[in-house]
Amino acid sequence: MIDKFVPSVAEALAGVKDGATILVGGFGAVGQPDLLIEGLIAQGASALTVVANNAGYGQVGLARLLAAGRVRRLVCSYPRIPGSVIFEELYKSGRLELELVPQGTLAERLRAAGAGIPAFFTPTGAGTRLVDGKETRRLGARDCVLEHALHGDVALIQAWTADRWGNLTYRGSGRNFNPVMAPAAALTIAQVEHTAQLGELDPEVIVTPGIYVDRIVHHPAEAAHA
Amino acid sequence: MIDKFVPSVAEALAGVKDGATILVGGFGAVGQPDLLIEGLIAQGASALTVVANNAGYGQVGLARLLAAGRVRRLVCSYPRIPGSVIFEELYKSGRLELELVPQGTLAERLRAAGAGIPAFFTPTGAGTRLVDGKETRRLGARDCVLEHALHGDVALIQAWTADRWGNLTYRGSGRNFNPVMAPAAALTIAQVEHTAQLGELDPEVIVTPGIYVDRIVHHPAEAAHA
Amino acid sequence: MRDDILSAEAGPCRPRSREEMARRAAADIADGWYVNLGIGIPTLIANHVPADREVIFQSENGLLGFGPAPDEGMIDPYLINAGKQHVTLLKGAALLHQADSFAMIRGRHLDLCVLGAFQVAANGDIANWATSSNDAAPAVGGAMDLALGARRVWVMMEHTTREGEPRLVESCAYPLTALGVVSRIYTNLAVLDVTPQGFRLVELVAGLTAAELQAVTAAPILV
Amino acid sequence: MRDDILSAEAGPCRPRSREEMARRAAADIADGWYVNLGIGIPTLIANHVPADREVIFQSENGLLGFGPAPDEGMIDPYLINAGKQHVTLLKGAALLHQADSFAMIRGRHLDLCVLGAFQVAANGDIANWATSSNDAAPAVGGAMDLALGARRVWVMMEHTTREGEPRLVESCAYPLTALGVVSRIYTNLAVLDVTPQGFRLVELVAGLTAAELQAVTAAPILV
Repeated sequence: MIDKFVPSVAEALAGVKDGATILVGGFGAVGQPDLLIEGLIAQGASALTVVANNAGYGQVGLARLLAAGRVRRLVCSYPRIPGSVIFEELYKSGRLELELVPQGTLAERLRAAGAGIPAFFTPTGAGTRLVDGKETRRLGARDCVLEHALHGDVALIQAWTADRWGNLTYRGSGRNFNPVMAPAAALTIAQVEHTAQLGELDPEVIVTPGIYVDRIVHHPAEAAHA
Repeated sequence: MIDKFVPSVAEALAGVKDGATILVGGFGAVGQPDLLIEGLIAQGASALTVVANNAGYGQVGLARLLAAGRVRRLVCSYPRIPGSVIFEELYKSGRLELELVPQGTLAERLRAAGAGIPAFFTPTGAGTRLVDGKETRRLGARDCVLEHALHGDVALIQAWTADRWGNLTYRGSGRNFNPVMAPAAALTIAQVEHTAQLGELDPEVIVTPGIYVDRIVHHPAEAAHA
Repeated sequence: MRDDILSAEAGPCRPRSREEMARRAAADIADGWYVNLGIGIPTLIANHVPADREVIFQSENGLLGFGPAPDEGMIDPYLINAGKQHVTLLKGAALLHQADSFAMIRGRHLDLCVLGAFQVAANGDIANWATSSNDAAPAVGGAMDLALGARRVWVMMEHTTREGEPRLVESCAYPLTALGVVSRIYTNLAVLDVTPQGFRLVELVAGLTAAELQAVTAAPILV
Repeated sequence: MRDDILSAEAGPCRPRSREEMARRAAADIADGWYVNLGIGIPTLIANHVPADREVIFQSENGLLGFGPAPDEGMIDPYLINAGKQHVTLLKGAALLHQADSFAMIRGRHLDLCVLGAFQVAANGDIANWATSSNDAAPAVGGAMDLALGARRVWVMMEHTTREGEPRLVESCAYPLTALGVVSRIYTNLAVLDVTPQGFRLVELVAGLTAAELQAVTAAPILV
C-alpha cells in the first residue's frame, strides 16, 4: 500500500547529502516550507546549493540556514528583500556564491527539469548582463538565450492538503514555485496543513499529482504557531 | 464590461482567413469542438493547416472538413485510426500534406507557443526518421532534437463550463489538448457545455484562465444530440 | 509643434504627484485589458481605473484578477501580490503556479505592463533592476520577463533623479532590463511616446514648456 | 547454462496466451509503481496485478490512477484511456492536460512503461510504430515519448510474426521508435532481459528448450 506520510520531520529529511541541490518553494512568506527548512538545519547537510525565489529574511527559515553556514551557492531571482540582512552580509563578504536568474527563467528551468526538456531558448534576458557568456540565437524576430533545465536532488515544498498517494492542493498564492519544483527533484518532501482520505480530493482539482511527491509531513498551522 | 459569449456559431467563426493555421482540441471523441468544426466548414475558409492529435473518423467533424477539401496540411500525431478513411484516401492520393509529430512533442510545441518559448531540445524522436534534417545536440547523456513552437492563428476548443471572462473548466479526459491550445493561438474560440456566473467557478479549479479565451459559444449536450 | 501641446496653461509648473501620474496612466487603459503593474509606483494605477472599465490585473506570483487590499481583519495570509502586499480576489479570478504565470507573461498574453524604471532610452531600452554594474547584492525578480513579455510596456517614473539627473536618456548607463520594449512613459512632468525617431511628446503638465522639458531630458524630444 | 532454466519440464511446448503473458509481466510490477501500459496487449496487464499491490496506471491522454472498464450503464463518455476505451477513475486519481501528461512521461517519472512492438534489437532498440519506411498513412502517437521517458521499458509481444519471422533481432529493420531503451521482453515463449551483452534468457515456457528458443530468435541469447 502506498502511504507517503512520515511521522516526523527527521524521517522526512533523512538521507539529504552534503553538496546536494535543494529546491525550496515559496514566494515571500507564502508557501514556504519552514518546518522542513528547520528540519534540514537539524539534519546537518552542508555545502548545499539552494534554489529559491527569495533568500529569506530576519533570522528564520532560509535566512537561518544561510546563517548556519550550510549554503555554498544560491540560485535565486530576488534575494535582496527588506530584512534579507543575512544574505546581504554573506554575499558581500564573498562567503556565498550567487546565480541570479530572472524569475520566469527560474520557473521555466525548473519546469523543464521536471518535464524532461534539457534546454530551451527564451527571449528573457537577451542583451543584458545576466546572460553574459550564454549561447544566443536569433529566433523569429528576437534574440534568444539558451537556458538549461535546473534539477534538484531534493525539493522542499509546502501545500494545503495531501492524501496518502501524495496528491496535493494549494491555497491562494501558495502555489508559486511549489508545484513547479515538485517534479524537478529526485526526492520531493512536502509539508501540508491538512490531510484527506484517498478519494476526498476531486481529481479535477489536484494540482500536484502524487507521482511527484515522495514524503509528506502533516504540519497544521496551529502547531506552526505554537 | 467583458463578455466573451457570442450568440451564434457564425459569429464565433467570423474572420477566419484562407490559409490560416487552426488548432483543434480533442483526443479521440472526447473534448472535440464538433460544433465549431461544423461552423468552420460553413464559414468557408480553405487552404487551412490543421493541428490536431487525430484526423477524424467517419464522415463527421474533422473528417468532414478534410472531405470538403479545406485542408492543405495536417500536423498530427495519430491520424490513422479505425474509421479514418477520408484521411487515408486524401493522404495516399497526395492531396494532403502530413507532418507527423510525436504526441508529447506536439503538446510541448503548442505549450511553447503559448509560453513564449520559441524552441526547445527534447530527447523524443532522436535517432528516428521522424526528425530527419532537424538540428540535434548531445545534452547530458542523450541526443536531443531542437523543436520549434507551434503557433495557431485560431484555436477551436471544447470545455465543460465557462464564465463571461472566459475562465474554463474541463471534465475527465476532456482536457487533453484543449488547455494547451488555448494559449497557443491568436484567436481562441471555445464551445462549452455549461455556463457559470462570474464568481461561481472557484479560482482554485479554473484550468484555462479567461485571458486565453476570446469567444465562447454555449452548446449544451442536449442540443448536440438533437 | 502641435497646438494641443502649445496650449498648456500659463502659470507656475505643477508637476504631477504619484497619484496624479497613476490616474493619468489609468485613463489610457482600455476596458477588458489584462495588466501587470510593477512593484512600486505603478501599483497605484489599480486605484484609478475608471469605474466603467473592467480591467483584470495579473500578479506574477500567480494571481489573475486580484482586487484591492482586504479590510482589516479580513486578511487571508495566503493571498499576496508580487509586492508581498495582502490582496483580495475578484469574482472571476484564477490562480496559477510560477511556470504557468510566467508562461502567461512571456507568451505575450498581457495587454500591458507598467513598470518603474531608473532609465529609459530613446530606443525603448529600459534599465530598472540594478543601479550599477557592480551592484553589491542584486535582485531581478520578474522584471526582465515582464519587460519582454507584455504586448505593451509603459514606464511610470519621476522625470529626473532626486539629484536632477535626467532619466530619459540617449542610452542607458545602468544595466539593461530589456532592449527596445518601452512604448510610452508617464512622468511627473509629461507623457511621451517612444517612436522609431525617439521620444515624442504627448502631453505636458500645466505650466511647463516643451523647452523646459527638453532641458531636463537627455535625448531629443520630438514635439 | 543455469539450472533453473534447464529444469523446464519435459513435454510439449506450451506457449503462453496473451492473458498468461500479461499475468507473467504483472507479477514483476512492484507495489507503488506508476505504470503506463501501451495500446494493445499490454493493457491486459492491468487485470493481473496481484491484489496486495497498489499500482497506479497512467494514460497519456491525461489520466493518472484510472481503474477498470465501467459497468454497462455507468459509462462516463468523458473518461477514455489512450486506446479510446471507456475507463473509471480510482480514488486518488488526478487529471492532466496533454503538456502536463507528457511532461510526466518525458520527465522520467513513470517507473515503467510496457509497450507492444514489431521488433526489439539486442541493443534495446525498439520499432513499434511503422512497419516499413514507406508507410502509406503513418501514425506515431505517444510511442516515442513513452519509450524514451519511462524509467524502465518492457516489451510484450509474440516471439515471432504470424509468418514465423523472429521479432527479436540483431538490428531493427522497421523504423525505430527509440534507441537502446528496452530492458525486458515478455513473449509467448520466454522472458528475456536486454543486457550490455545482448539478450539474456530469464525464463522459458514449459516444454521449450533454450536451443528451440534460439532457433526462432535472430540474435544470440545468453543463457
